[in-house]
Amino acid sequence: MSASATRQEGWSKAPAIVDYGEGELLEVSMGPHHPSTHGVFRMDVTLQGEQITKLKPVFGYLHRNHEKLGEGQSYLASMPYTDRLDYICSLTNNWAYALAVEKLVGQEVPERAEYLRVIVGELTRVQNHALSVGFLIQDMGASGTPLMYAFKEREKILDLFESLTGSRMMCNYMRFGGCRVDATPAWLDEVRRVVAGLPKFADEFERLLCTNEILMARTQGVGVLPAELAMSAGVTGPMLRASGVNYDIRKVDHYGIYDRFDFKVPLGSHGDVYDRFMIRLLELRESIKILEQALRDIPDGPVMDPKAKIRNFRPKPGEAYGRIEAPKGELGFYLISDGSGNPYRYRVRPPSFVNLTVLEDMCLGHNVADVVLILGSVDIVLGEVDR
Amino acid sequence: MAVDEQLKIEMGRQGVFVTTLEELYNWGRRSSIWPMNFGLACCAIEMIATTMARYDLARFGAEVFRPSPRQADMMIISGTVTKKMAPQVVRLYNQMAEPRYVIAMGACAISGGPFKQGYNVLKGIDRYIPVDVHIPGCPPRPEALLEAFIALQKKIDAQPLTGEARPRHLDAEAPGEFPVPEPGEHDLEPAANTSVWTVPVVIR
Amino acid sequence: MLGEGILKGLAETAKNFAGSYVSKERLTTVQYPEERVAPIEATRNFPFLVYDGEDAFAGLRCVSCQICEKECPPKCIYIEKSKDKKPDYVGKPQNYPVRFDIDISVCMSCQICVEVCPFEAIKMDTVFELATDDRFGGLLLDREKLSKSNEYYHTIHPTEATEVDARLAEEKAKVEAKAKAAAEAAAAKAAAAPPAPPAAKPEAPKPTGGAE
Amino acid sequence: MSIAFVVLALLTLAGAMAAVTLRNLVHCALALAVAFAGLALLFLQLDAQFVGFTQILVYVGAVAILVVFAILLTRGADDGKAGTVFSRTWLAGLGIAAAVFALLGWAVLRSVRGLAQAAGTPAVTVENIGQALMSRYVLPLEIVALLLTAALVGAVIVAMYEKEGAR
Amino acid sequence: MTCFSTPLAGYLLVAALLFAIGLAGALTRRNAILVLIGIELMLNAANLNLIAFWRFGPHPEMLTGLMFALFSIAVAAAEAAVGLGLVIQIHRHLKTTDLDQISRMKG
Amino acid sequence: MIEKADQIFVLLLHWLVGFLPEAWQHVASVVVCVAVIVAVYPALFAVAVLMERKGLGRMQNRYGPNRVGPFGVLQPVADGIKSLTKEDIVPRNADAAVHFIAPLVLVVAVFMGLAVLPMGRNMVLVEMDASLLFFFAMGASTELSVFMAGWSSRNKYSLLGAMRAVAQMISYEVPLLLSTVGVVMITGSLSLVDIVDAQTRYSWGLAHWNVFKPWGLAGFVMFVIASMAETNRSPFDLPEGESEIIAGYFTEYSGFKFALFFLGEYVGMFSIAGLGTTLFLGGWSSPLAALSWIPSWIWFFAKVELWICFFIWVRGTLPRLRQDQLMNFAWKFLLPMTLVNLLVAAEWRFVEGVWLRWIVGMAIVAGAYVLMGRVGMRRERLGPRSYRYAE
Amino acid sequence: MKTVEEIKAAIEAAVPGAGVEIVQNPGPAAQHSLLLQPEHAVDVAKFLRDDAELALTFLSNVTGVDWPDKEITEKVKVTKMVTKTVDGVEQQVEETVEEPRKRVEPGYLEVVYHLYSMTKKHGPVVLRMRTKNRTDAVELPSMTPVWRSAEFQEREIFDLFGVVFTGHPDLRRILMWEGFKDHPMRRDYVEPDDYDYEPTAHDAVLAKATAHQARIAEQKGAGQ
Amino acid sequence: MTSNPYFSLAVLFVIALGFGLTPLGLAWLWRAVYSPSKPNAIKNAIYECGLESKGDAWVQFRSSYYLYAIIFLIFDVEAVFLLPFAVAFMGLGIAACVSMLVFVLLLLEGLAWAWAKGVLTWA
Repeated sequence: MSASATRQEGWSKAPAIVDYGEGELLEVSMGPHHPSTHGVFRMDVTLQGEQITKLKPVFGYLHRNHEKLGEGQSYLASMPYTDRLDYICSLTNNWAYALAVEKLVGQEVPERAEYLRVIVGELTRVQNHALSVGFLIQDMGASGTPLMYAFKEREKILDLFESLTGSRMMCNYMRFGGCRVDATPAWLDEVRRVVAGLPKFADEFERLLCTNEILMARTQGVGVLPAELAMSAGVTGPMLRASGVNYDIRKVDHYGIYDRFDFKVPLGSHGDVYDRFMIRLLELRESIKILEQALRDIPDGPVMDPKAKIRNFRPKPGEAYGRIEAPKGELGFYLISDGSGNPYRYRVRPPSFVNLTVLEDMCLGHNVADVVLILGSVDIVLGEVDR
Repeated sequence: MAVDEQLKIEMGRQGVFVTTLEELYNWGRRSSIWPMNFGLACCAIEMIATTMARYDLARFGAEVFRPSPRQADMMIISGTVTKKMAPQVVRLYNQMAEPRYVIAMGACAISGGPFKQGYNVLKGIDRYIPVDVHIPGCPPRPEALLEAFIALQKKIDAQPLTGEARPRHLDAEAPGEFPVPEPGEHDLEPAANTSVWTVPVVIR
Repeated sequence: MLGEGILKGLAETAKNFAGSYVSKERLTTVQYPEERVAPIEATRNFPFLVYDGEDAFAGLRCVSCQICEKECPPKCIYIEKSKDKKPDYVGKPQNYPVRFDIDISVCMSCQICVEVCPFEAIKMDTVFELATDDRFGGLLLDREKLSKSNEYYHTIHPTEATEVDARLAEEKAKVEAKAKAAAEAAAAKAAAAPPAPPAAKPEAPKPTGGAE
Repeated sequence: MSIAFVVLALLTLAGAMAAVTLRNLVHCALALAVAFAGLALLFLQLDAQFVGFTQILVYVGAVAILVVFAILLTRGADDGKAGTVFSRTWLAGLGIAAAVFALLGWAVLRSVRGLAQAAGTPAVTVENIGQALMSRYVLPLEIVALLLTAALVGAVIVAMYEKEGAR
Repeated sequence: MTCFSTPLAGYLLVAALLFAIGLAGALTRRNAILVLIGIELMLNAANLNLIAFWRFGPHPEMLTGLMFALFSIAVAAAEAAVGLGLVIQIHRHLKTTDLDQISRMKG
Repeated sequence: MIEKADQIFVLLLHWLVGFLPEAWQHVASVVVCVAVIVAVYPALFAVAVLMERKGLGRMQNRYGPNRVGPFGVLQPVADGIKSLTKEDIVPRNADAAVHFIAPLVLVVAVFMGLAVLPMGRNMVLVEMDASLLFFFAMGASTELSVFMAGWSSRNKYSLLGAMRAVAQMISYEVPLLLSTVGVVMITGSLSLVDIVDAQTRYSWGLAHWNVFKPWGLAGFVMFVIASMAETNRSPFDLPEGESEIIAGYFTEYSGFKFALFFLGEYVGMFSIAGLGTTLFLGGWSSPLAALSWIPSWIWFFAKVELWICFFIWVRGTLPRLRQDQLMNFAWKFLLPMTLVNLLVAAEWRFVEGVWLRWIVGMAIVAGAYVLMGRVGMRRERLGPRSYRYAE
Repeated sequence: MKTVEEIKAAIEAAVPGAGVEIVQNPGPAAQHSLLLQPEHAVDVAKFLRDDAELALTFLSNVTGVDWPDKEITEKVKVTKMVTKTVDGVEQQVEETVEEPRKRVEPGYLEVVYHLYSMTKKHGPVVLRMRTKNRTDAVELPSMTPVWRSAEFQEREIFDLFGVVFTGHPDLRRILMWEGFKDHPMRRDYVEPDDYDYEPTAHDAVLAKATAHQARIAEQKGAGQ
Repeated sequence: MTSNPYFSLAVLFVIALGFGLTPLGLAWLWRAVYSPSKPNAIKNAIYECGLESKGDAWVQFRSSYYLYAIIFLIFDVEAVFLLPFAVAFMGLGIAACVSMLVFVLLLLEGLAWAWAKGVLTWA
């Protein structure tokens, strides 16, 4: 069955194929080695002039067999592998996996550990959003400056991660039933200091770009994703909220201790690239709010469930699907246990992979230059897409 | 090294002509290594971090990330090379103009790293192309990449222009390109390029 | 007004340009080979084996229990258990690794080996300057290359190492107390019973030397 | 005859020759640009500086680009991959051209003997041209404006792809 | 050039040759664009004549030939634009720029 | 003494040529002048590249190249040596001859453009009646070279880049040319020497630069914008927009051919900056009468460098436009604005009264700018947005 | 949010003959699932999506699971007629005895869907479908026409497990290259042999590496 | 320096050409002596993001390029007429200026027509 035939069934609101004028079709493959496909992603693009008439994403250039490897080793051993899923936000991956396993075995997490999880999770969100916005502007052709500023901020956060977990990127911090190490008061002070500097960064970023006419011209009205299509296609995260759907798993599932914090969910109304860009910046500010509250309220206590087992961890047979609001959207882990030390089935539900479903719908009729932007605004990480 | 350079320039200014052709050549190509804009996986983020303000690869004159292989000198294999990607990597390497250097950054690029038992993961890019410098780490810190970059510069400095020990690209007999593996029904074919992949048997 | 945002952006970069000459905050570069970022204590890169005292072999804490080998997610540790035994830090005869290889071209720096090690024998190193052009020789670290002294451990992770030392000392004290108690009991027993076996007992705590 | 003239004439003629004989149409267009440039230089040699530079600006900078675009638009680069690039009546065409040339050459050689030497360098500045343009030639100027506008409209109408539904 | 040694005949001959080449191109090539190139060459040959006659004429300060050449350039430009536009339109309808084929299709 | 410093190069040339026999002096002086031009601008290119890399670095809170030679000054030399010894790849299906010629055409065209720039008092290689027209004629030929490069590579990205580049360059050439017409109207000459001379007058110690007039200011701004586009600088660097089409028309170029493109682009930048300086910023004249003692050529090159610095600054800040926006900007904003500017220049002549013509001129420019800007933004429905929050 | 039982009832009311079964989840997560009959699956899915109360508009996760053929040795209680002497009389008596018996339970490929509602903000509802076997009857209906988000995930399952989704608009391999023959996520997948350099191998890896080296040595021997 | 401008330009042309050719020659020499060029099938293949290039790059383009080129050509010609006018402007009367205004407005009309017709809408 052809793609257009299914479209008629009504789930897709892909722009009607307009008459793009004459001119021979040019088939270009963008990627796997392309400066702005965020890794080894490839789009088989059919161009007429510079307009996209067809776009087929091609994945798998970074298919590292994460799920197969996960099935071959113990539950704990998969934890460092989850770091490498979405390698920009390893801590939220840890969290999602820990959450799924905790669901599978019905484990409780001490309160301090929950706070620590929120702190590192929101820090991760901040740096991911800063980075994704930076990369977006980089794709737009700014010669590095916004990205450099984003990275400058990210380095500060990475220093925090390093002094807490020991590694800049691959933190491997969470365990089933808590966190691996406790944070020292000095570390928390340091976090407070960094968090206090974050609004300044956001302001600087906004001054640098948000009212820039070129940026507005490039992003407004480009890559519009209607809310119905977004819902049907399972788009999650900032992208969904930019389309105006109020769905934030932190608010819906109240996992962890998110019901204790006062934060708002920014919503876009156009669903274009500019909205996605702005929603990320606004979410970054909301994250700062959460961080401030968490740093204020964090209690003392243990960070690991004393009953938790590190070695010989054997959940009872059963299955569980746990999900969190990762910076890029819904990150879920689906685990089936057969009672042995290894998961029988270990499945990752990556947000960027599912978000890419609508890539073609958003790109049709746009320019090559826009495709790059739209892809940037989806904010994919190939480690997660291909796993 | 920088001190040496300055000394040399100082001497040159005083009329002492010390720079032979070989030194000039090596100095030129080691001071101007333009990397290819090529990121694969996790390490790519650290590679980008290396070019950013904190570490600033630009100090070495290497911030000119060229997106086209024709203009690039160095390929940083930054991340896991999967079997689906390997033909492309080899082809890109082939399309670079000589002299070209390869840095295998991170465990995955060297050996497949933590993912090496995966069915779609190539166990090290040096099965197909010669690698100049390996950086272990998962991912290596940006400083580690800088250190490897300096190591590469040292390696270039030591390369003679003529004679037996001259690097591959100065040798008319040495191959100019490396065959691109074909994706087969179960695996890449061939599984390794035996002219660059001589492996010691370590099985216990 | 058209162009306003552009001018704002230009002002921002100009501020950063000028600021880079005056403020450290706007010139964040650490010129690596000469300058270095202040080392962070928790940093980890690759594992190493801790030994106490001077002799890398005698003081090696590893008893080759092979737990790390089993737990290592990418399976990059290879251990060969010794046939004979050598006394560990408390003096208990233990196996030692004849071979302890870590393939750092595979290691993913996840620290699980450290977590699971019951003997505080394997720790994470912070060295990252390991770039090499020797693919097969330079990246397979053997026991000699991996063994590093406790002092070194103290220099890279002072807090953690002190804690570990305290724990070990405690354990040792416990063991010694136990041994002492056992010895006393035995002595008492011996005093009570005919004094036949005391020759064997004092040997055990000897190799660790006078840490009492 | 000065050497410069010979060189320029040869350049122009070679460019023109290449422009009409080469197989690849883009090569033809580039050769055409060379011929135009050569002509411009000939104009310069004739002390017509303004016209010479105009020739470069308009012909090399614009008409050549136009031709190139037209070629790419019609995918003419592959023209004549198979078989000859010349039309069926090429012999006749060549004959006519040769006849015309013979006629012209005969006429030239017969008639212009008297004007062999030029008068002294005329002091033609751009200002002179401007003044002439705005006085004696003001009517032609307006007509040219009309013509250009008409050409613009006409060429655009002819070349524009009428999108269905669009106006 | 102050020392002007090339006779008018030289320019006129070059122009004639250029005209002939253009004509030959226009008449012999199959591709419509090349025909236009030929025509363009012929126009330029005329321009060369105009300039040469102006330069060698009795009243160069009158600018007649020069102005004529200038207007001729403008007209030629317009001609090229329309002509090439026509070629494009023909190509759009007949999918060829081959004059032989076009004439065959027409009749 | 001041005279001597100002004319140092001219005197040097006379002295140098003086050794030769009379008959050769003329030829030799031309050759020497040309050689100097061809030597100075590549050197300036090296300086500018280094400046760009270091300046961008500073804008991004880092150092930029500083290790090759003292403070990194030898970086361009190293790049040159590297490029020279790099392998030269001609793609398999490429049109080898055109592929080879393209960079040469570019380099020659941009160097030719330099010939008419007065780089100091009495320092101009060629003084012609129509030198401005000559400059644009040379600028027009660079388009062809770009097309040749892109087309001959037979690479899809190259061709896309070349088409983009040509479309962009032709679109911006018209505003570029028309923005200078105002100056020509008031000065009454196409000769750049005359134009500079017209600006070397001072009243109240301040120079009569064209940029200090309403038509000059408007023309200047538009000239700057158009010149950025004409030289493919950010934010108009679409032809080589690497995030979209790899490296644009020189994707397939390696080794020194690529370096030639690079050099050609920069020298093109200098020449257009030099032209802008000449037309609007008084060329080699000093802004204040009190500063006239500084040699004229220093002024000229300082202004050019300043111009380049501005380009670098813009590059460090702005993202890139899209093709349709670029074209719209040229045709729907810049071109009408330049024509309005002609009106202002005409007004300048016909309106009597110093203040009145200032006010009228500025009013026309500002009115047109606001009107067109508003209309443009509204048509595209652009503008800042406000966002709602759930809960 | 309705319980699984209620949903089952609702489905059966809406789609007659749907034949939904509940698969219990013994773990603490207690995410019980509904096993759909492939014939009615699309109808059920449409119902779940469109029902005003459920409004499961968001298909979050699609998972493939491979359950290989199992050889089960179990003690089966068998009722037999045994001739027994009861009260001195020989009688045919029914008697239950336990007998060890081996049987092969045919494996199947399972696809699991996790549904949520974006408007009602509830979930998950877990759906399962099973193929008849793992070899030839591996067709299942595609959910892509109902929920677009299944598009890539079902392609992935097709690629890695070999489940053929009928009605999928674009069923091609997604992660592995075209021309790849195997389905690597199946549990009986045999990896390609490239164990050249395994200095730290143990367990399964060691076995594979040793086998590889032995094969290489053999080939070398044969070559000489 | 009251030399013939064209002579200077010719010298500049030659030297600029030499400037381009010399390094290319040096590079050729370097390759000939030390670093042999090794052209190969894959190395010299067209670059396309690491894949083998499919189809030809020399395809038919769309007409919007041509439309812009037409307008450019017309305005280029206009500029050619505008420049002499501009040079003479200070000495011209108001009548001449008005006639030039008519000239410009005529062309502007063409532009406006094209604008309204949507020719200036890229793609």
